Amino acid sequence: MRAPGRIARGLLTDPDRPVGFRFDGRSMQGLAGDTLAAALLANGQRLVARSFKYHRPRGIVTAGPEEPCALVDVIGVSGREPNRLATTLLLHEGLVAESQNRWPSLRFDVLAVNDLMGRFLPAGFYYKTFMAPGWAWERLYEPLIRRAAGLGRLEAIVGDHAAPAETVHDHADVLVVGAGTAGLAAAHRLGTSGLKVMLADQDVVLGGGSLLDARWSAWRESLCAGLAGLATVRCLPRTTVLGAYGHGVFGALETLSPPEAARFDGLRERLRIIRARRVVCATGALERLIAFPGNDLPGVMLAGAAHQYLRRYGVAVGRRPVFFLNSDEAYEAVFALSGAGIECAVVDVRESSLAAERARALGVEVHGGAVVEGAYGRDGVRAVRVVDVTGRARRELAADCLLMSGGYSPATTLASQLGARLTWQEAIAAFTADLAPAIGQMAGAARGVFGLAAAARDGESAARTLAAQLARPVGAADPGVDLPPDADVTPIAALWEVRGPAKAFVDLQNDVTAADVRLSCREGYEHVEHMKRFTTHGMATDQGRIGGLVGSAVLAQARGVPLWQVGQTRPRPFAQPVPFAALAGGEVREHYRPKRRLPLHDWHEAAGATFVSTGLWLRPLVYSPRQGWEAVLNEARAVRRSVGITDVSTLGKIDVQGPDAARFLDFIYASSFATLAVGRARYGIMLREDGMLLDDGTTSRLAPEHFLVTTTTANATATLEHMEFHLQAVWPRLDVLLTDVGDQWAQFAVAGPRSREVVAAVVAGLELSNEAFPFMAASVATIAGVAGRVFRISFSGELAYELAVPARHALAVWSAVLEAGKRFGIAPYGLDALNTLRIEKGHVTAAELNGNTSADDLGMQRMLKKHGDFIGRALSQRPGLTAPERLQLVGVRPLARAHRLRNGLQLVAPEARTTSLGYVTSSTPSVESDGWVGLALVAGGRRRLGQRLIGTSPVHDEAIEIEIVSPHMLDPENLRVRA
Amino acid sequence: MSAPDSLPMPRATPGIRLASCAVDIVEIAALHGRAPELENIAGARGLDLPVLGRVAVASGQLALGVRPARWLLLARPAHSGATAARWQAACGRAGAAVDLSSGLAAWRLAGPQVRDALARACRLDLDPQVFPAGSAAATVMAQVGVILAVLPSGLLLLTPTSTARHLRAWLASTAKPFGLVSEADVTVGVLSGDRAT
Amino acid sequence: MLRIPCPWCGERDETEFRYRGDASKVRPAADAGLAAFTAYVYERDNHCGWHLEWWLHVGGCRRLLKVVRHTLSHEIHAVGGPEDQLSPPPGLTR
Amino acid sequence: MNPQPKSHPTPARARRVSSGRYSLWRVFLEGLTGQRGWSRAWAKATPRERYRVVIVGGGGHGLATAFYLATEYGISDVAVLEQGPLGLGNVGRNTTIIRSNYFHPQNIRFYEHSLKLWEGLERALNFNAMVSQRGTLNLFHSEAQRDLFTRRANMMRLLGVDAEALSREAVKELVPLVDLDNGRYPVLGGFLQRRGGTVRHDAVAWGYARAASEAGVDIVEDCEVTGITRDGSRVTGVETTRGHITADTVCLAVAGHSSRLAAMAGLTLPIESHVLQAFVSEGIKPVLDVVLTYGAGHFYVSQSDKGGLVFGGAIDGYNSYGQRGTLPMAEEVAAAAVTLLPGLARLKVLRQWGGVMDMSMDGSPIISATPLEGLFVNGGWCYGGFKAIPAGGLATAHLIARQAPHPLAAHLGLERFAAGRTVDERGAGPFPYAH
Ligand SMILES: Cc1cc2nc3c(=O)[nH]c(=O)nc-3n(C[C@H](O)[C@H](O)[C@H](O)COP(=O)(O)OP(=O)(O)OC[C@H]3O[C@@H](n4cnc5c(N)ncnc54)[C@H](O)[C@@H]3O)c2cc1C
Ligand SMILES: NC(=O)c1ccc[n+]([C@@H]2O[C@H](COP(=O)([O-])OP(=O)(O)OC[C@H]3O[C@@H](n4cnc5c(N)ncnc54)[C@H](O)[C@@H]3O)[C@@H](O)[C@H]2O)c1
Ligand SMILES: Cc1cc2nc3c(=O)[nH]c(=O)nc-3n(C[C@H](O)[C@H](O)[C@H](O)COP(=O)(O)O)c2cc1C
Ligand SMILES: [Zn+2]
Repeated sequence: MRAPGRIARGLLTDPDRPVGFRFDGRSMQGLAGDTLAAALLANGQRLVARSFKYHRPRGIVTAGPEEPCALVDVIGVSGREPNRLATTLLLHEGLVAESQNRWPSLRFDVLAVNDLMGRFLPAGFYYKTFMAPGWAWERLYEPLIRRAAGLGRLEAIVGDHAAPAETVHDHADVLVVGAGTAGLAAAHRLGTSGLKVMLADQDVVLGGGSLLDARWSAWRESLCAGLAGLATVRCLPRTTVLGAYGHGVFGALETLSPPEAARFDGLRERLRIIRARRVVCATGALERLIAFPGNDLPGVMLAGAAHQYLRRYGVAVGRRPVFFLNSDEAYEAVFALSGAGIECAVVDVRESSLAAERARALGVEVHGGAVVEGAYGRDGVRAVRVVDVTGRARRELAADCLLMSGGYSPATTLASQLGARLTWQEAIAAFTADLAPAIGQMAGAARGVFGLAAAARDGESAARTLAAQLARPVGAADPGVDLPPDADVTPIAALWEVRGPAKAFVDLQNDVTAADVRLSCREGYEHVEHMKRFTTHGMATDQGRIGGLVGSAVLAQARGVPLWQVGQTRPRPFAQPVPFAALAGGEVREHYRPKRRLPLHDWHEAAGATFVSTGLWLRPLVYSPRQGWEAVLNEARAVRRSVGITDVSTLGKIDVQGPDAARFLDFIYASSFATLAVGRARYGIMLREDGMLLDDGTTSRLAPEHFLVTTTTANATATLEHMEFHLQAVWPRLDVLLTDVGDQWAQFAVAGPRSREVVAAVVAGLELSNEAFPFMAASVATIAGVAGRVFRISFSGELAYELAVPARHALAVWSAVLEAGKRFGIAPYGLDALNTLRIEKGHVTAAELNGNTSADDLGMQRMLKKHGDFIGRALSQRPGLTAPERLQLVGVRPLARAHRLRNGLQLVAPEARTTSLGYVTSSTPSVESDGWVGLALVAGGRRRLGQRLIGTSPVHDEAIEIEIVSPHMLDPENLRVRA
Repeated sequence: MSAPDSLPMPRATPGIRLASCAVDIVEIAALHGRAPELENIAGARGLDLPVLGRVAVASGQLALGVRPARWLLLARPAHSGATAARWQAACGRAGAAVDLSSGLAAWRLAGPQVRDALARACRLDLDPQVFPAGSAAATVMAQVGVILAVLPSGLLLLTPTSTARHLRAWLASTAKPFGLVSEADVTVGVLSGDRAT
Repeated sequence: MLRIPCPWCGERDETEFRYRGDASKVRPAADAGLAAFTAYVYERDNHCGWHLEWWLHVGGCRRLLKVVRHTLSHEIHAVGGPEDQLSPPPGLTR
Repeated sequence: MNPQPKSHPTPARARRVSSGRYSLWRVFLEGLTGQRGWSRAWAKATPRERYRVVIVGGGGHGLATAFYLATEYGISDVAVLEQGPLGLGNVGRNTTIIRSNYFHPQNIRFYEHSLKLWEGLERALNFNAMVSQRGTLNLFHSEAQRDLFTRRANMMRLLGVDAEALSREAVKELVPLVDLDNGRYPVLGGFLQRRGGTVRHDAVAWGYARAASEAGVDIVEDCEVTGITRDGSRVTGVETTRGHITADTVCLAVAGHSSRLAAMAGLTLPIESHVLQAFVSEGIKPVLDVVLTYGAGHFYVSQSDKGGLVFGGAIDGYNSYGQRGTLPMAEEVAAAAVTLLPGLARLKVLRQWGGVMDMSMDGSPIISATPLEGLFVNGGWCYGGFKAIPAGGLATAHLIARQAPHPLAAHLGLERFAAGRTVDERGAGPFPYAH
């Protein structure tokens, strides 16, 4: 069964492959190769949408990505996808599409009353009303507005939707955007020169405007074949260049063809990031609408679109079209349609033209010197009223569609993003752009060179210019097919608007009328960017592609200035709306950030650890399925009572070598390292230049000119970069080599009163007695047969050692330690227990090193060297950083043992409960005593030891009494670590 | 009318073969102005240190230059730390040798579609014209640092061990359409400059 | 997106680098006094125009680069090492 | 030869015209009479030779300052000089979030005052800027983050500001689109400030401009300040593209351009200009009822009344005066979006742009006198100055009128940097690119 609108064989459609689909519940049939729009038109479905604001009936206006009206929801396995363009949506078997923004149905839409109320809803009316009563905006008006706004509905079936897309990185000498005759010729010529060329076109086939002209088939085929034979040229149909990002970088969206999508696991599109030395913008020109009353009726469409439907899909958009136009170029559609046996009438604002003569010769009725005053009909064009430009002679023409063309605007958005200035060209009534030579060339219609042959020649010449710039001789190869000559043309007569009493739209999607533009001007929103924002003109998904300049023209007229002075609004990426998924690429969900795994990750996992993400790392939090503090306290208790082992491989580790290593560390650290003996470790603090603490950690001297710095896990990257920066920028003369050895070394803390015995059992050749290997000793040693390092340092407050071995031996060594510790009941402990232990001991970590604490705040003022320069020295001495009322580190305990502490508790005085005196930074149930202990930063905290404050967490409805204590809550004399 | 379509076509045979290489890796770095000394030292041991951006293979060892005055040396695994210790001794006061055998994972990627697959993460131009055999570079893939080198037998990839599993999983998912298979260890081949079959 | 020509690695995407701010700032001598350090740490010319700045090539050679870049057009005029004396194109100091 | 397009022309008849009161009734009447009765929202003034106060910058803060000077402090001999058309700077390109959830108590008080002024804005201005208190929800993904937010929320509550802790389940209920276990950093919960929300950005500029104009302020567009004239350490006026203007007081409120203007007066500020990008999606029916921020990456999002999702991420991270977007940022933000809200995967992003912001060295704003007599600075707004427009304008007006800081903005003086009393919300240090 042939669809009524299908009158010929289309270039892209296959008459032997019918495709069934549904629109608004109605089953229809199209052909393989059809877009949804083509199939709908073939089936005589003209009404396809309701407009945004007035809910007016709308049809299909264009045949490409510039479509403002024919947006549909597509319902598929992955949910409901809104705002798909019927004009680019390829038909496939079983496609289900629904019209948008109407209720209960497309034909009977209740909100169409908005149209009747239109006079009360001009641009920006909402700024002037809905102000009273005060509560009503959020509760009444806004919800109503929000529900009315938006076009499609997004309903996702999560999971399927998150199928990752992919990003591909490309490199080329020249990117040619647009594969019309200009782009094809340019790409071919550049390709013959051996330059690496990418040719991208948003269309499913290459050819651009030449596809519409049968005379050009031979040339096109020859060029495409030529391109295919050039190894250095890549042709990317279905690829829209989304934006130009400077430095030769372009983003492009490639939609995969169905077979390729199948090969790529259902991947729908890929983002291409293209780096090119030069660009050729051969993006063609866009046909413009004309603002006249009723220019939004279904059946009113661009003339070029009708031409495309006929040629590409064999579909006649109507049987009695009236053309309304102002240029010879637009007659191409007239010739095509009448050539297909369709009876056409033309209304041309120009008195006469070469094209009109040619049309008349073909028997087309041409009304010269006339305009369309209005299009009429319910839900579709039935008739158009034509008036003589003098305004005298009026007549009505029967029509089932009105094909308008207000001229062509070169597609300059990429050029604008590349910094091109727009110049007004009276001859074509449009702006053109020029690229700086170092960036590339405009070519063809994009440069205002209309006509296929002229564009092809222009593309060639652009290619020659670029090849010369890039020092490549162009090849002589010729397609071997002559360029069909362009017809002579009569210039365009600018025509933007035909004024009348009814609504004439400049933005069909956002329902902006010419009257809205004038109102905007009257209210002072007369700069084109103000007008855009006030009326929302050009802010819809089509970004005003076909009506943008018309809005500017109406504004210019209202302001009484020439159009070039008004200009256009600024175009931005993206050239076509691009799905989140495509922009996101593959680095989503589990790949959103890399996971850093410990060398013993699998062991921890097998041991039942609950993992926690800290930064990029996955760390064992506790060796039990996470619930409650009991397991944590057991782990911590083992350390306090006997011995435990924990994986601290996440610490940053930086190898520092060279004759100036000690001097360098003395600059970097506020603490002194030059005096550190070989075989010893020292705890040090590092400041930022503004005097605040940056990081802390232990540094060991392994040899006179060899140090090993450890940093906190959180600051590992930042600290390395801080050191690299200062070494290279500030003290480049220091002869120091920094190497990141963070991943090289696995490091385990073996802690607890029995740790010496355990470590002794696995370490060979190292005497561990207090005398031989005292607190803060460091040495190389053989650990379980592996060359490693032993440090006697303690974060837990207990006698403890840290064993470092190359990560590939981590398991062997860890197992050996466990084995050796078996008789003491050694158990691994996780991050929670580690925290418990260090809080009790009063050791600080990221919660206290929060970027706003000074050495003085944390009671470390004595660690600042008295002599010599170091980063932060000068500014750390400012009174602001040492003022006694600053927040200082203290310990806190609830008075009632049964009360728990909570990080983020605010501390207030009982008599002034709204003034914060500080807050709890870290807290834990204690192993040593019952009840909780915590660390806090408290205003003038050191003077408050013994004071009682209220710890309050209003968000949890909690308030408890606490006591301020010294942060050194465990073994303040440090006897245990020195045991 | 059909467009010349040069997109990579996944094939039935795997486009990518990934093998890990068990190697010792040592980074040697020269102190100020002493790179020539290191070059001499290495030369004496049969290894011509390559210029920046290149890789050199000799006598079962491999040297990569991706940082000025620094080289990554790859060798057959020895007793823990022994390779590094040897180089440490050799460097003397001209520079430092740091063991990174456990810090970097080494893989060899081979197969007809390696470059296409890597173009999904790698921002460098891996076109053989631009990145020919013998090239080496440090860059970032899937947010992870990598060092790439073009060997006769394929592409050598070094990456920090803590994120190696992540990168591997990422590669596996991104390269799936091309077909990714794991191969047995190819250490020897890599170090001797074998051609992949 | 910036493409920064690293003298060691060649042209690379900005994502491989870590920005480290104004490179025209020179750390004062240790005894230069509070005012000098305050100016060093807090005051910035913040040119709209050619800007001398630091970039650390963390994703490549890990070298610190000095770059002359235009903060409006993003054009990169020169790239060098820390010791290089780089200046904006002649006649265009701002 | 082609005449080169130039910017906004000066209208011939630039005189003050009252746009009259806006109301539902008036909209109705105008509907009946073809919308003919509307006139300019604000008068397009031609600059006079002298003013008591010249405010440089016709963005949110400049216009609000002028409005409050005229209405609260009785000084209407004021001109706002804007280089182009007003309101196209950051006030016209931001993601419109208002909230008062800050760490520092002084900041909480300041932004809370702003929030209170927003709540009464349409009445104060007789202009509906669509202040929408739909709530701002900050998600957290780690215990450390939860602790920070707890501390912040508690501080807010102490100061009488609303804040609530939400469980995972409550988060899901409020925002069904959220994937709590998103594969990498599961959502552990959220903190909600119900009184936070959004405001229609352009309307803020227009509303203040109209009300200030109504109150006697001259709003001068297409008037770029090119120099600041001084007599010794006293500021005497400004050079502009429309001539010299004498003034007793000059106040800079030029956001991203603070350093350039300060340099004209010979001052160097603790500010760098950085670009923050924003994005908007195609319009769809409501799917998101709060302002949502991801805590494990740079992404935040709300849905505009028009139906588009408005979202953004972190600053580019290098000095920039180019209001453009970049591809890596688009990738990064979209990756976070798809990770947190996988249901957005098939939604399409429409447009991408950037705004130039004056990132201060501690990430907090500057409302301050300067070493030059008669010169004041309102700036350093970083990426959060939209929400501060009412309070910032009021505090700046106070500073100008009373020659003393407004009590709520006393902590925002320039002297804090040298003194080491910075107000660093994130603890990122004196690195504007890290705030
Ligand atoms: C993408 C983005 C998202 C943001 N999101 C938020 C958010 O969600 N919430 C929030 O609170 N804040 C946000 N901000 C920050 C906020 O927009 C700004 O902090 C705030 O708008 C700055 O104040 P302003 O409105 O006065 O600035 P602007 O509107 O930029 O005003 C400054 C004016 O000064 C003019 N000017 C400059 N130089 C001269 C001169 N020489 N002569 C005359 N005039 C001059 C400019 O043209 C401009 O109009 C965001 C910013 C951006 C860019
Ligand atoms: N729009 C019209 O109908 C119109 C008007 C006047 C002149 N012309 C024509 O001008 C043409 C001259 O040839 P031409 O090569 O300069 O233009 P063209 O219109 O033939 O080709 C431009 C091509 O660029 C593609 N394109 C545009 N933006 C793109 C983007 N961002 N990413 C990827 N592809 C993009 C289009 O799909 C199109 O194929 C002739 O076809 C002539 O008839 C056409
Ligand atoms: C809150 C908000 C919502 C926006 N919504 C839209 C929109 O729906 N459609 C659109 O085209 N642009 C929208 N924009 C972007 C503007 O068109 C414009 O890009 C932005 O204000 C910056 O101006 P510029 O691109 O002209 O420099 C929006 C901007 C903001 C701040
Ligand atoms: Zn580099």
